[in-house]
Amino acid sequence: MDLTGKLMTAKQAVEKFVHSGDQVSLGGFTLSRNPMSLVHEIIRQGLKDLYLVCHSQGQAMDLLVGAGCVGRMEIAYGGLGRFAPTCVRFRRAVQQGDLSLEDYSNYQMSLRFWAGAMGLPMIATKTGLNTDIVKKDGFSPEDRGKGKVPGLKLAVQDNPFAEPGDKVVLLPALNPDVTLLHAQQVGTDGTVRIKGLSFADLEQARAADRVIVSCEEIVPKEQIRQDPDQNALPGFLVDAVVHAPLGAHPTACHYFYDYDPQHLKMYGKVAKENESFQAYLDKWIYGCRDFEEYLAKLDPAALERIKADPVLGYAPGLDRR
Amino acid sequence: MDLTGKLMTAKQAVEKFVHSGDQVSLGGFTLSRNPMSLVHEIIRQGLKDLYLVCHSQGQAMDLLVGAGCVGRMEIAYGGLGRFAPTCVRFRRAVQQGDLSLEDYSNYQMSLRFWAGAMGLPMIATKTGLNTDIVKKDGFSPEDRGKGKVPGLKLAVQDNPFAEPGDKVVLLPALNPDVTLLHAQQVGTDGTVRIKGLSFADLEQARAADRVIVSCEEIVPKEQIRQDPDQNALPGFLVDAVVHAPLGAHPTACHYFYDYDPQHLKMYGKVAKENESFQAYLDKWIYGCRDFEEYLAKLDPAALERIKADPVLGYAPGLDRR
Amino acid sequence: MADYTDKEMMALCAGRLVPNGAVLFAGTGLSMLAATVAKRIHAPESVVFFETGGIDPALDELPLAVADPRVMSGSAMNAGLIEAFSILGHRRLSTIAFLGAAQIDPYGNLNSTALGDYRHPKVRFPGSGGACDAASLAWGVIIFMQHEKKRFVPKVDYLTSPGWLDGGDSRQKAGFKRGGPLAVVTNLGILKFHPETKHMYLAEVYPGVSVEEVQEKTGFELDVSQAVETPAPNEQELRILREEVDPQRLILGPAA
Amino acid sequence: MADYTDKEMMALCAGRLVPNGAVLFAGTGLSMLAATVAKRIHAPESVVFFETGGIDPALDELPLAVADPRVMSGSAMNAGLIEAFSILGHRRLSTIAFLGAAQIDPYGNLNSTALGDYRHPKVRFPGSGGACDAASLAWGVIIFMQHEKKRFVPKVDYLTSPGWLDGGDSRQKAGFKRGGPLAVVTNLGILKFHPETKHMYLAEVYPGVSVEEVQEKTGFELDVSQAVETPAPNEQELRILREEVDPQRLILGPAA
Repeated sequence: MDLTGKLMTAKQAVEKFVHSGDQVSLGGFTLSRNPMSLVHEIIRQGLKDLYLVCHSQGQAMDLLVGAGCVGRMEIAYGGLGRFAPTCVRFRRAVQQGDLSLEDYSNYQMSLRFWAGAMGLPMIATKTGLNTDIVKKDGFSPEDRGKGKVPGLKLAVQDNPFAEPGDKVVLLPALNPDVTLLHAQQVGTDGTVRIKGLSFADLEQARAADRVIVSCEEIVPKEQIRQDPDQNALPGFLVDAVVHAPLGAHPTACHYFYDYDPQHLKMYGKVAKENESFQAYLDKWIYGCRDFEEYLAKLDPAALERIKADPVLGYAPGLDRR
Repeated sequence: MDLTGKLMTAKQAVEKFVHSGDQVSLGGFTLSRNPMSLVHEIIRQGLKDLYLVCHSQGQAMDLLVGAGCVGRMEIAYGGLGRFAPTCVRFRRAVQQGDLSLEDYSNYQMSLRFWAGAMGLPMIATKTGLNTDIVKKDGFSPEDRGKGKVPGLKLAVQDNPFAEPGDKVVLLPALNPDVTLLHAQQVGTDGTVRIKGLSFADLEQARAADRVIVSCEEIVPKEQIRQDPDQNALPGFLVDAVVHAPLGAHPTACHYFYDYDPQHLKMYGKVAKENESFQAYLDKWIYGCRDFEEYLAKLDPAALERIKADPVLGYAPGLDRR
Repeated sequence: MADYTDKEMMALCAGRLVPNGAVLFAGTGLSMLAATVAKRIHAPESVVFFETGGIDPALDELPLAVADPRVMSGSAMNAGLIEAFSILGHRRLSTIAFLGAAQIDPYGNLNSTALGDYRHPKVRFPGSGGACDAASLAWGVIIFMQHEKKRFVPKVDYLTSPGWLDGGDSRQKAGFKRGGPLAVVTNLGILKFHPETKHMYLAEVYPGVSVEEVQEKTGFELDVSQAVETPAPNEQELRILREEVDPQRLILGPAA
Repeated sequence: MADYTDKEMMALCAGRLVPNGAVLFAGTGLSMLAATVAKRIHAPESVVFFETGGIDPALDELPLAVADPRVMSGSAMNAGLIEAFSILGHRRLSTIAFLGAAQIDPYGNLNSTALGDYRHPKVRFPGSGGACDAASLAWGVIIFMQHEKKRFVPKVDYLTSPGWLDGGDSRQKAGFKRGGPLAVVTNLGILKFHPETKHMYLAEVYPGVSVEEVQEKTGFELDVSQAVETPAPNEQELRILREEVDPQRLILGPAA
């Protein structure tokens, strides 16, 4: 197995594997390993009505929402740590009623991706009993059971293995149309390696019909197979590989670069108003032919500052105030 | 956190954490990483009525059964690859009615351990629908719901998220009293590292009330934390650590040694008859104060032959006929 | 005696509540400070882990989010959400979670999802994240709140994270095996829950704060009869918090 | 023309059934030979994985069990059972599993658990292992059998692994989304299943074997009207099998 037919540009990968209306899952978590080069491309291609399924998502989700690509979303958390306790464009879209939204918890979303990855029809947990997450639907009754919208948000029933009255929450499995990941390395055989925390990336990838992986480095098959214990996904689960150095910027990529505090702060500010947010999109996304052009517009000194220490994996002493 | 109070001999670990009647889960798979030093000790201490919960178990399980330590068992597979398509003492015990036995599949057992590890009350799958695994109980109705015996082997119900009549199999979670593992390395902070396949060891450990880990090497905390991506369990999930080089013999321990074909073949032969099996126990277990004495009785040349190649992880060219 | 800020006091008070050897489910912000300061002062054997999968990291620098690469360095294990949540609810571990929220009710139920009608919210917050899970599955929960009447409400607009639900044994009856909020640490004092009724009461007020002020800023009736004064932070606590835990004041913010 | 053994013929026949690019769930024994020989002859892009978690290993030497360290070397990924089973049932993958059994019925249902009464068995076998799972979840199944009347029975003593169940659309009605046995490779020939009824029929007989012998060694009525003769192994197939795949004859056993 090799990368023939799989190695492509972000433009090609998005054209081929992401369509308006798709149910899309994004790898990474808040400010780490967001698949930014792929998300820029989705925005540039003007895809609409995406149905995002997220656990805790940050920058990539907020940009997609802000750019008007998202029509529906299931989510546990939309924030960016200290840089945005609630994602700015996400909050605005929800408050304005621009999004059809349904809440789950992080564990629930992780279990749903896991169940989808395992081919399980559903999964039972005790988390969330008696909360409004269990009691309140976000999607309208008319949308239930249509397309990928589950017929029921969830169901509460008795646990047949315990004393009567012992309640459990049954959650529907998730099988997104496409999952977008950013990884540190992909081998020439398509094998994916993720360094540091893998979040729920592997479940999201194994649950999806199609998988696009952007990566910092493409390394020889022999190298990536020298230590198979460290690998995350085999090549036969990957449809497209995009070589995208710095492809998670301004979010972090462990052992490669830290998050970019200046850019995230600037984004947090401009995202607050429609005009300045539009100007951000114009300059950094619509005004770029590809992600390389975006990177070229960044301050090289800022990129130098976020370079990861090879032992620690982040940029120690980085000014993050 | 350090190993104070946790580092002990196999004798101490078994005395402290394994009791007659306990529900016990064994790490490893058929002929790899069986926790043999711990199992020898259980046999030496004469524990009885153990309730084994296994996916595919081989040598460790067969010895425990043969030595009369096991009263009840849930299992998916009892074999040793080419060395014993069906484990010899296991087959004999089942045919003689010496064991209370219930069958599941490997996936079902893995899911049950996983559910126990996650604190889930049960788990739903489609595997096994309409088979005798689903239709036939092994345990007697009087034992149902007593101690750790599940009130139901499993339950079949409709999937509430699909069209009516779409059946799923609900399986009860497993939470053994104690899980015994053999790992390659444990750090001085208790962190466990497993090399090669981890089988279902991590689920079995996270599902258990108590965990004993024997290991080839104890390495400094600084060393094992240099690459946390490779670690399998944090120290706070481990109750006892036993330093046991060659502790999986005659099964394999990836990167340390291969399985011992001569010993396994010899075992397969002597296990066939009660007298010769008793002589095996007398010589190799009861006649040894500890696992070191067992190892000292082995042919040093045989141990040399099974030494693993540092790159391949096994002994290439080993005569395995 | 040194002056100190509300945030410093809250971090230290929450830290004091951490028993040595606890397994701490930490978020960002104050909870990170509380966990780190406790570990450096009186609970060196306690272990911090993150819902993202970072288990017991070195934390040489403060993470600004639970996915910060600083939670992946020098850790016992780098895993993922699935493994982290298996630790959170593990029967053998006394896991303690730190949570914050936009609203809290008298039984410690929390809202971090939305104000107003859920489907047409006046204000949207980030959502549960792992908060609902921690409140459901952890052995105990310590809550941080700004003490304001609009936040301490008789009924939360959206129940994101289960506390003692309707009080009494309602949490157990709902199907939870353990857990429930242990204390609420605010900028005015510390609130706990009545052992039987599970209704919130005032356990401690900070130096210079009156019980009247606390009641006034609480949107429901509080039993204040058992309130004692919290000891002020000592020099060692403040030094460690300011010099070792958050020297850049990333979370502490402006000094006193 | 070279002589060859039953085992050689079976390994090669099963190997011929493997399409290039297939994702193969292999066990030990013959299935390992079939997968490896197929990969080396006509299906170089096919990938072998093991229920133990070894995904696409180098297989420089033949493993003697699915947990053999030889399935952990040079692999794309070393995982565990959970990950392996997620691949087995993956909707986007055409996974093909090789299974053996002690008994088979006319619809390809398999018994690898016990003969006689389940709770008081006359003979106990190893049990399902991952066989029931492969038969439930894989895209297709190829079965190896010794062709004996006691093994080809109208009804298995214990249904370990689901084939076409009661035939017709009963497998689908039971709740399985896909899968079912594709072929049975024996020491006498190859059996397949009728597209509608799902009843087993004789598709091929090996050179020198009569259809009468096959029927005689089958414990139920077989449609033999479509049986053709299987081409004998060619020199290349035999050379690769003997010299590259199993030079120690660990699985092949004594030569012809």
